[in-house]
Amino acid sequence: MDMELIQQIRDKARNLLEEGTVEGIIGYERASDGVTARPFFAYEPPAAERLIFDETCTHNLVKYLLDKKGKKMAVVVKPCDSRAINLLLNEGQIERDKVFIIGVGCPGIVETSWNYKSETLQKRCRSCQLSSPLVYDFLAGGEFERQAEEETYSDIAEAEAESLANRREFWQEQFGRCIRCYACRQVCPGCYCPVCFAEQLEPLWVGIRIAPEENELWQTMRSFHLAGRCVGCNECERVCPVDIPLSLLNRKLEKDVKELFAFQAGLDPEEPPPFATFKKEEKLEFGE
Amino acid sequence: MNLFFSKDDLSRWLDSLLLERTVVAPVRVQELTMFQPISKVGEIAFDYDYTTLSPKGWFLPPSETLFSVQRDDGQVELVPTLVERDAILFGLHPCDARGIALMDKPFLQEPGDALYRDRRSRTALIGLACRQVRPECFCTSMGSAPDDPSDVDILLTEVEDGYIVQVVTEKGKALLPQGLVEYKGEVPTPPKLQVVPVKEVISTIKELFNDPYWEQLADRCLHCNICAYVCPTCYCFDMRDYSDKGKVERVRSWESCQSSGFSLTAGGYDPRTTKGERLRQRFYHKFLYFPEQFQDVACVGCGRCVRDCPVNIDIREVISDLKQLMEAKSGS
Amino acid sequence: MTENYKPKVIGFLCNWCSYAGADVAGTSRMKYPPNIRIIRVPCSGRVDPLFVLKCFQNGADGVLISGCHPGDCHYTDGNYHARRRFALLRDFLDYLGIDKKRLRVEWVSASEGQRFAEMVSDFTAELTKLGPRSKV
Amino acid sequence: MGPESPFIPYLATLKTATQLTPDIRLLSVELEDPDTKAGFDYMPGQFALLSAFGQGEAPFGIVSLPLEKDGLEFAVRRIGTVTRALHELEPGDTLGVRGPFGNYFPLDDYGGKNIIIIGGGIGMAPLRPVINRILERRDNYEELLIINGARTPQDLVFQPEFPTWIKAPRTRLELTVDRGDEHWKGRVALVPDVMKELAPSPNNAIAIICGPPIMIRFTLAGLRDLGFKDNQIVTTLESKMKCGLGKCARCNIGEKYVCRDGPVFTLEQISQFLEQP
Repeated sequence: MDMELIQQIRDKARNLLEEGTVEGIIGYERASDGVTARPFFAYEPPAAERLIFDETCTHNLVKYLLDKKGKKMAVVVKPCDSRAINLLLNEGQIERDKVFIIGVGCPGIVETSWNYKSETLQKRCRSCQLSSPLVYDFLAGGEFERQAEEETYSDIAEAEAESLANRREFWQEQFGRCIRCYACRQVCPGCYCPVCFAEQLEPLWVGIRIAPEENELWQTMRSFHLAGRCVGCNECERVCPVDIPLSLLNRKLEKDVKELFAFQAGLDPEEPPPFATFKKEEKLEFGE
Repeated sequence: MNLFFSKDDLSRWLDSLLLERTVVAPVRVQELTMFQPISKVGEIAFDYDYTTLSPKGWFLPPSETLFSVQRDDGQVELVPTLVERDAILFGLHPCDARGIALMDKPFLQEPGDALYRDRRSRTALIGLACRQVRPECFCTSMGSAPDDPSDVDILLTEVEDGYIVQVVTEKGKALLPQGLVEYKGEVPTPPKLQVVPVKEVISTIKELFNDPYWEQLADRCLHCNICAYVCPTCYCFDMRDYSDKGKVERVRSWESCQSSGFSLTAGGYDPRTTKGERLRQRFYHKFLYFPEQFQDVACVGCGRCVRDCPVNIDIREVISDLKQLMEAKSGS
Repeated sequence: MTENYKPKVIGFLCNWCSYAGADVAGTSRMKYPPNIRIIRVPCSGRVDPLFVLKCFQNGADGVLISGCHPGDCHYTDGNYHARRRFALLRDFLDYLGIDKKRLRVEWVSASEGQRFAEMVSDFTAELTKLGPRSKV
Repeated sequence: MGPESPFIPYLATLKTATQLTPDIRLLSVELEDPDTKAGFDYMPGQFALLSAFGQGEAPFGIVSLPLEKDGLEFAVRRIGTVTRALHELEPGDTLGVRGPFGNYFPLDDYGGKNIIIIGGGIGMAPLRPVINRILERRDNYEELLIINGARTPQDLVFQPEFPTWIKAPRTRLELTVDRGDEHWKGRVALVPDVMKELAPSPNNAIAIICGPPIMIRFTLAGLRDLGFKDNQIVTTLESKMKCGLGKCARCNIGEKYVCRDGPVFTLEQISQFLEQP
């Protein structure tokens, strides 16, 4: 626990609240297991003392801004989370002047679960190239030199190398376990449709039946809706109670979008995402 | 009077039961343990400490067809789903057995749910006492215990080279083979657990309905359905018809008070729109509405929601928060 | 392969070019297998990936999306968007175990009735070789 | 699940379907099984769950009176997937009925009182059997005032029965619309304002109201201003209902299950609800 970094966050949060610059701070506090962290909302200056930041602060807090539209809020943002800020700015979901971004030079987040903190960095952190958030109003802890390994998508390549039948069987088994708790959607900064296609009754795309076929339609379409929009925070995989390897879906699309359209989500709030634009001369795989 | 099964006796007995019954037991699935029908005794994870989902899914499956609609030459016939086979639910811990007993109250209350009732009567519950507990367990505060036999037909307790067999009901007795040797050894004392002050909260929670606590607590809630779906005593469901694949059937599926369409009426009116109201409904159903309707608390202290909530909304912490709020309110 | 297996094919044809092309094929008696059920859409850009997935979920063995040649789109860029969308979806479905050959994207203009008929015959033959989807 | 499962609907045939307003249809339904039909007894205010097989089920107030010759009647407003399917049914088609569920208007307790009935739009539906039961036993009750409002003149519900209501003894029917049209000669005003203008006296009176939440809120305020106490005001709550059996916990408002403890409540009861509907 880097107390110096934490103190910077607490001091900044307290005076933001004292000055009335923001109505609330969205940050992290120690969870009830005493080991990991959990999101925390501070509205009064004294509450700022509960704010912490360490290697268990895995949540992407940016999604909470969507619940506080119209209110000026401060939010603690890691480099990967800052891509979600750019995504929501690009898609007009948040206004830049309504958000005070407390950036954090992130040392990397470890694998956590309830009452458990491992020593190994999460997959997204091992290949994280960002030394500080892409956008911030205040940077706590300064930049963090990264010796990150290159993102080679080796696990995706491995999956692609499998036979069609093996891939089919693998995903049928994974989707078979889905209980449609929709935690992957509820945690995702890119998922904010007022009525999700999975809840539409007219037409009944998915419906309420929790069964392999409906689960497959749900998972396939959910990840495809994030193609070129997923910022790789990997919270969907973390929250899945039945351990479906959702990053194998998101990062497959992330890899293909990079290859086909040379685009990565959340790096630049002005650049239009892949499906919002096109290049006349690009060939892709359908000839002409 | 306690009987005794060696490990081999137990396997042979389960093998014999497998011949003409469906046996549902905890099975390792990647890093998880899930209750699933087994084909061989070897698949059972005898030493599991918890399952991600509770065994309620055997009696109230995530999705099931209540009846299908057959139309031949204009004449409509409703064909109900029937229970085909007897079953054994093996290896459930006492807290999960209590969860099923609590779920019996709404489903068997007149007019009872016939499908649920048939499954219940044709399934024998063989419990497995807990030898070790996890930090998030608090079953003793909820009227259960690591060795509580009250809601199973047979309770097994693992000892040195086998299992103590505690016969609880006639249904359990009828399943057992003859000539089981009596167990004279010493019954292991169950592990101690933390105490959660739920009794005081039940009587006072009514006053805190409009307390801002709920909106603050709900700030971090994602309103996913994990807590309701993993919970042994959450039984809310939704029903809709399906007419794809050439059949018309009425499907019943799990539903959770946290999902957006839970209390939304067709006309667009929804009595619960804010995050706080929705999250409050979860705790008030468990600690006020269910007790008022069925004189029991709808929580068994299994700790699943504590473990799987992505943002750590810890029901034990909520209970102690409510207690403090009441103490502050009444100035004591 | 069961002899009497006839692949079920769903074709999303853009109203301005491919649907007209199919019409030409029909009116000039060009033969092509009857397995295809044609759904007319204003533009290939109108086809939502959800439609494709729903087709496969409901038992289709193959899905065809046919629009105007890039540059000829009645709405100027509908097919450009469709091209990107289904280039990505095709690989993704393959990754999930639905053979990419089962999703076909073609550009057929209003006059290319012959080409439309040949394309549908070729697609149906390929799907027959691939066998029913659920068997995979 | 034997036939006695409460989740399996009784089969019924649609006998007639008359269009009451552009989006409301009066379905007259006959239970196929004679014994079930004979045994299906209900009171004004109770509801049933209608099944449009292939779409699903939804709760509707039973708007006919028991022992009426032409079976069960429901007024269905086309507003969702199930109601759309119910609107597409042809006479002779089969549908499902589950019920009767819920409590009912305690009309016997209102003997000798003035009754004020205020309905808005489809809210008029559950009030129709109350009116017709009062007219059936007209002498048991004092003055009957009916205020029936709707958005436009053709949205007024149960128009074919207005003449009988108007002609009934000591009965007064006041119609009002939010927006008139060229040949509407009646009132153009909101229901709460009409109620204030008519200012019915609260002594020895019971007010029964049903309609959209906004109309109820202002009408309640008006009634209270006139001196009506909360136990003199009765309404029927519309909430999300799925099973009708007190099991699926979808319809609970506070500790009350609308499908079993309601849907009919006095305002006094509702004000004691923990959660306001």
